[in-house]
Amino acid sequence: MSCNMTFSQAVNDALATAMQIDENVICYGLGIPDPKGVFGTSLGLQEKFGHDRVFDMPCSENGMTGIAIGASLNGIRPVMTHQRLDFFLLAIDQLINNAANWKYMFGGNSGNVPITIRLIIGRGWGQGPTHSQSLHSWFAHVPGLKVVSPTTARDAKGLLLSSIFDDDPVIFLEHRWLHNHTEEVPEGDFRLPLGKASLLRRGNDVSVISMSYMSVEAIHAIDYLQDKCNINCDLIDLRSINPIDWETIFDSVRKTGRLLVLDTGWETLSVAGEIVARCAIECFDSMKCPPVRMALPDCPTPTSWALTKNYYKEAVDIGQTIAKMLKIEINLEPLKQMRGTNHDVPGDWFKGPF
Amino acid sequence: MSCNMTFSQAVNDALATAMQIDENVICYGLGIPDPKGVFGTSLGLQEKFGHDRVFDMPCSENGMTGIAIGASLNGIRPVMTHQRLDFFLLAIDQLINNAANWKYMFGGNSGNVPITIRLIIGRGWGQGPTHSQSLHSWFAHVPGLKVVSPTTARDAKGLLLSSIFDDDPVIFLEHRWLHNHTEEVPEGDFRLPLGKASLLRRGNDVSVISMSYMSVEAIHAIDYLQDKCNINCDLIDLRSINPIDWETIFDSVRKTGRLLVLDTGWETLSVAGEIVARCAIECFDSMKCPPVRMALPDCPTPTSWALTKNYYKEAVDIGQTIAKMLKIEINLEPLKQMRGTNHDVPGDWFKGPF
Amino acid sequence: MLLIRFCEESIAARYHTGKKMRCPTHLCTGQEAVPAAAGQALRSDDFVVSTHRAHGHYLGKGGDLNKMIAEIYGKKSGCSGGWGGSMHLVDRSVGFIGSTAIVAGTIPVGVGLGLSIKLKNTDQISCVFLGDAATEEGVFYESVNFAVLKKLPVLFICENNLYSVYSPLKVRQPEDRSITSMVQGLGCPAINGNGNDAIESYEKILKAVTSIRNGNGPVFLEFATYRWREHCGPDFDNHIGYRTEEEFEAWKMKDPIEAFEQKILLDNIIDKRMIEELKAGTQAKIDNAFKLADLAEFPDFCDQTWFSEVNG
Amino acid sequence: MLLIRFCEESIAARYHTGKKMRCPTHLCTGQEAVPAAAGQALRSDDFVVSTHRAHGHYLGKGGDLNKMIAEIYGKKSGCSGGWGGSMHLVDRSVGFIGSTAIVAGTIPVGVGLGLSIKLKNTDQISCVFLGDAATEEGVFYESVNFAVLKKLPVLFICENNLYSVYSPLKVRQPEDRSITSMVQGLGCPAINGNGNDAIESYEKILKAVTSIRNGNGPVFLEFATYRWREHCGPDFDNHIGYRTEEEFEAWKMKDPIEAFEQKILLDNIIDKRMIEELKAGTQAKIDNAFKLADLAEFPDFCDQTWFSEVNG
Ligand SMILES: Cc1ncc(C[n+]2csc(CCOP(=O)(O)OP(=O)(O)O)c2C)c(N)n1
Ligand SMILES: Cc1ncc(C[n+]2csc(CCOP(=O)(O)OP(=O)(O)O)c2C)c(N)n1
Ligand SMILES: [Mg+2]
Ligand SMILES: [Mg+2]
Repeated sequence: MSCNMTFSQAVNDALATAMQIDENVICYGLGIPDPKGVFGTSLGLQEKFGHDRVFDMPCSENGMTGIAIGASLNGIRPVMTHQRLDFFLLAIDQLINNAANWKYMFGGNSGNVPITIRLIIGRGWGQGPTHSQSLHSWFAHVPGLKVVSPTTARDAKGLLLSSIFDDDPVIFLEHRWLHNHTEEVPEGDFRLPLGKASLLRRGNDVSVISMSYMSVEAIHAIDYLQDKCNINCDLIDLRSINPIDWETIFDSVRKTGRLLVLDTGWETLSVAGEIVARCAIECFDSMKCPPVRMALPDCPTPTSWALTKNYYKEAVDIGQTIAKMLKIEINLEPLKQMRGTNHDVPGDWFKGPF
Repeated sequence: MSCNMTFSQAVNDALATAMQIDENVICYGLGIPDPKGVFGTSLGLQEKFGHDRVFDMPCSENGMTGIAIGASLNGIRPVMTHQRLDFFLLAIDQLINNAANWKYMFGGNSGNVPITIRLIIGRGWGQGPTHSQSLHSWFAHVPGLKVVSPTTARDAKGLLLSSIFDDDPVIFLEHRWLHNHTEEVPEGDFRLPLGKASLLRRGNDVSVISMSYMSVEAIHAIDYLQDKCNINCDLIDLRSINPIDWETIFDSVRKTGRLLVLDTGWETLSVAGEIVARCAIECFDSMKCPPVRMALPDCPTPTSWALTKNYYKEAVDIGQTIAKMLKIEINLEPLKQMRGTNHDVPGDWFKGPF
Repeated sequence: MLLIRFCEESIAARYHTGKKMRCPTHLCTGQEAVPAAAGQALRSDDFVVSTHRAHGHYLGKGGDLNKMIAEIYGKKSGCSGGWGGSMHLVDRSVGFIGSTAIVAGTIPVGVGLGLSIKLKNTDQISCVFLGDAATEEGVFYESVNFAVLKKLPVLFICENNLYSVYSPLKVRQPEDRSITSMVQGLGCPAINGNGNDAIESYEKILKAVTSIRNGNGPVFLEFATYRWREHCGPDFDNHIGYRTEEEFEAWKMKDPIEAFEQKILLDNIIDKRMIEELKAGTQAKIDNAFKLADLAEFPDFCDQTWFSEVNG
Repeated sequence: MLLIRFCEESIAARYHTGKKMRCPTHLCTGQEAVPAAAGQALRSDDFVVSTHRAHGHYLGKGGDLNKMIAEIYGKKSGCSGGWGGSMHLVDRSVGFIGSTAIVAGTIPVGVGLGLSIKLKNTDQISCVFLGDAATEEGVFYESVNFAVLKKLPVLFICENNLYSVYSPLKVRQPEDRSITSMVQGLGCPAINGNGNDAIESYEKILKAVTSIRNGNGPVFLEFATYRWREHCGPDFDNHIGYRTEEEFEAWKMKDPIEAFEQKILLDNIIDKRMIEELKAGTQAKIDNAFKLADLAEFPDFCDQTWFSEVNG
């Protein structure tokens, strides 16, 4: 059985399913039980599972992260949610010094820390410098953390359930522009394995490795190139940013010899860079042209509608880059036209201001 | 005029010089005025410059970072010190959300944040998981921060003075194992430009890019290879991790065609990876063999003497890697013997426990 | 107060039309008394830092109206050149050092400004605006501790509007513990007051300012008040269920502006006609600010002098 | 107490010889009363978390002596398999959930354990040990707020030994504000006591434990005490100048063990011979632990099952 639902409904469904299956799953965060329910993702949970298991919290991100860690050491599986990743920067101490290190620093003798931390990455409508930081590369640098980043509704549900029941701390990233993505999602306890990428498109010309919302832009570009120019690309959606599914990536790069990596974060020290580096090391002999990465310029997110225009990359930029890698000329005007004038919203459903 | 001094004396000298030159320079941190003076680096400062400008602080890393930011907005140049980088993880909120973003988020209209944050990276004598984390790659990922990492006493002085008088927030990293490194250091207001690497050894066979304490291990390896096997390497000591002196690196790689990068941090998403990635992109046609990086395994630092043995990389490992890149056999036994049995101290001067 | 109220209401009226204010915007309608009073009690060279809900604090301190509206429009002529938006306001010419969007983020910054004042030995003071939820962040506690420890010239003004977004106080703080008494426990003199009474607010702030300027160290003021519109955005949101219509109506009855108007009319400080003129003049200034903002140029991402200085 | 004292002193005596304890080690000599009393007042299934100075808390709670010494030696048989060292102790079989090296780092962890107890509806309690400096961290404040808000079964025990490394209280906290009164301001019942008096400590802890177990929410206890040896390492350090010899001597006069010994001798609970036997027996156990640790195998970096699970 499956059901058509949005990404946020899928998250909601995963949370409800997890709480149903296991009474040790609890769910908290600023605004979790409020009428908006964190973009709909937590609606109805408190009514269903009670105030003990679903609750709001004080504005104390670091303390509440340590509290999740402590609870998890006694068998609870806390799911903590932050409306923006940026707010979670207050909790890096507990995340790194405790959660990431815990299993190792006691030689495995003090239990696991099965916490899941949902972080929403903002974009558009002037989110600006402190409501849109995409720091997945930080989290993926730290041993002991898993980092999950679904693109589709189905993946959101399957990966969130696996994250909750995984015994390591998991950072679960939701891009705000994906919340309205709609798809058939299996009902019930549907899980997808962590650490596996998904091949969204298949082709021999270029390996496009992507993540999160950038995979949506990539699909537009790749489908256009296939339809109009008979250019065929592999599109690998990472889904898991730590661990990364290296074999899938290497296989593709060895096949195409051309690597393009898309990232939702800043360029320098990006996950895209890590992928370029490992491919340069592992697939040295297969590379037909210099690898390319497309990420954000190394500069904080500006707020003005006019300033974000040149900050983010779109399908047409991806198309252009692929054309350049293949040393061919392509008319990308129609692809450019596909997007309306407001580059700072993903579609009409997104109305700001938050 | 110059004077023979240790790395920590050079830091102390830079602090005293800066405070002498500019009365807006202040200096604080846990233990700054105590009898040990943060490994000697702050000894005598409070006596010389008074309690208003040199002071201890509460155990409140995040608050005290925000306080530095605020003071700097009114023309003060705070130098804040942490005995371990790990303790500064409590202050990531103020560092990222405020210090790094400040200049940009007000469009340049709310002043600069000329703060300098000295972070000491621990190693050896069982420092373990939370007293040895080397997160320079995190800091270098974030636009708006400069990241400086000297290897020699002379560089420590010249770069610290430039950091203090730089108008951006600077993360100044001191590796604990360098504090006793001795060298001729110029007296007075001696500054070195930020953002410039230094070429420590010259050669055409391999480009070795290194940083901080790893440059010391690299020197041992490279000198040995030169003396015994006539293998000649460029050794580029980064000194600045953000910005990175790309031209110096690219020139070397274009010359040698072989890239080896050494890093004091974890491998995945390391600065070494970033250098491999950019070189793969920019020097694609010059590369004669797959680039190589040597960093820490992706796993928290263990404590036991026996466990750190295989965790850190030494000169002999570097020698081995270079030999492999050149596809030659080298007897490295003498290089291995150079180090005593205690791999967990840099020399007899380091007595632990901290 | 009038300027703040009319400005917020003009933003609300225009926010949906044309969709030109494309940034998260937190209005302070209903909370005008404290920002206005603080602006009066502080000197122009005193420092102020503020939060996501900063329009009132900015205007109260004398911040440039045209530059604020232009900033919300994302224009080059905005006080932050379009980089910041509604949540990142600055006007250093009147001591408004900055407002930011991370809860409690500017609290230590304000204390640091206080430290700089002490180091430079001037008689300025640094004023930190914060909401009730900001007192839950550890950095608030650390900042107060340091201000008390060093007797810094810092005035903390907490506008307690009962909510953090849609979350009432009782899910965040123990019900039988007031913020004021908690701060007293930290060793900081703390007083509370009616934040909808402009005169009371002014007097309490002035007294605190005087004490701080005399070198007696930090003071914390907690003012009870209420935000009329939704947490973020231009609309009303009583219907969504996190607060009751009755609560809202009761607070609306305590409109700080109407109360003040009645009072000064009664005291014959002003007459009806003067008030009407004042209102019309204020609204005209605001309308003009919107017109200017609308006409102004957008900034260009590529012409920033600082870009690529770092990570170059 | 004896076990703790002898153990610390044995570490101190052996630390330099052979250099086999290669990790930062924070001894609690002089501070034995509170850890011992807490261990007695708590049940074995109650949880404890602790700090960098954890030997006493671990042994007091009944943690395995042999495994602790082996851990300090970095051996495979150590309680953390050699991964943690002196600062990372664990013995879940007696409820000792973990000690870590970041100041205040385990405070929220202890509160989270309290939350889990409430969720699981058992009558355990969670005890958090902390130093005076830990109360300066924002996370302490956040943790206490939440414990009070949710009335969690958490006992905070603060051992105030006047110093953070070499920094006296007065450079970190306002002089006229006690930690106890500050915590009372946060809404948490708080009491202080003489941390060198084992019986008083025991009685106060027991009373708090009973109240918490009865569902009355968290309690905070502050005990005045003093560390004899250097902050980190085996030596004495009065000569370096951060504290006076007189202060040290005055506290040494208040030796908790000697006081307790006098008391129970006076009360005829025990006689001199029994004490001598007890001492000899305790020392023998400790000596044996060192012998075992010395003989034990080192762990091997490559045979860890979890390695390369993540970042694989
Ligand atoms: C660290 C952090 N956590 C959460 C948020 C989301 N957030 C924005 S405003 C706000 C409410 C703050 O409430 P309060 O301090 O009382 O100010 P008010 O909005 O009532 O004026 C929250 C939680 C944030 N911006 N920063
Ligand atoms: C966040 C953090 N800051 C600083 C340190 C360095 N440090 C280790 S122990 C210590 C002193 C702590 O003092 P207190 O809490 O009073 O405990 P005591 O050592 O007196 O038992 C400090 C500052 C640390 N480990 N963690
Ligand atoms: Mg509020
Ligand atoms: Mg202490």
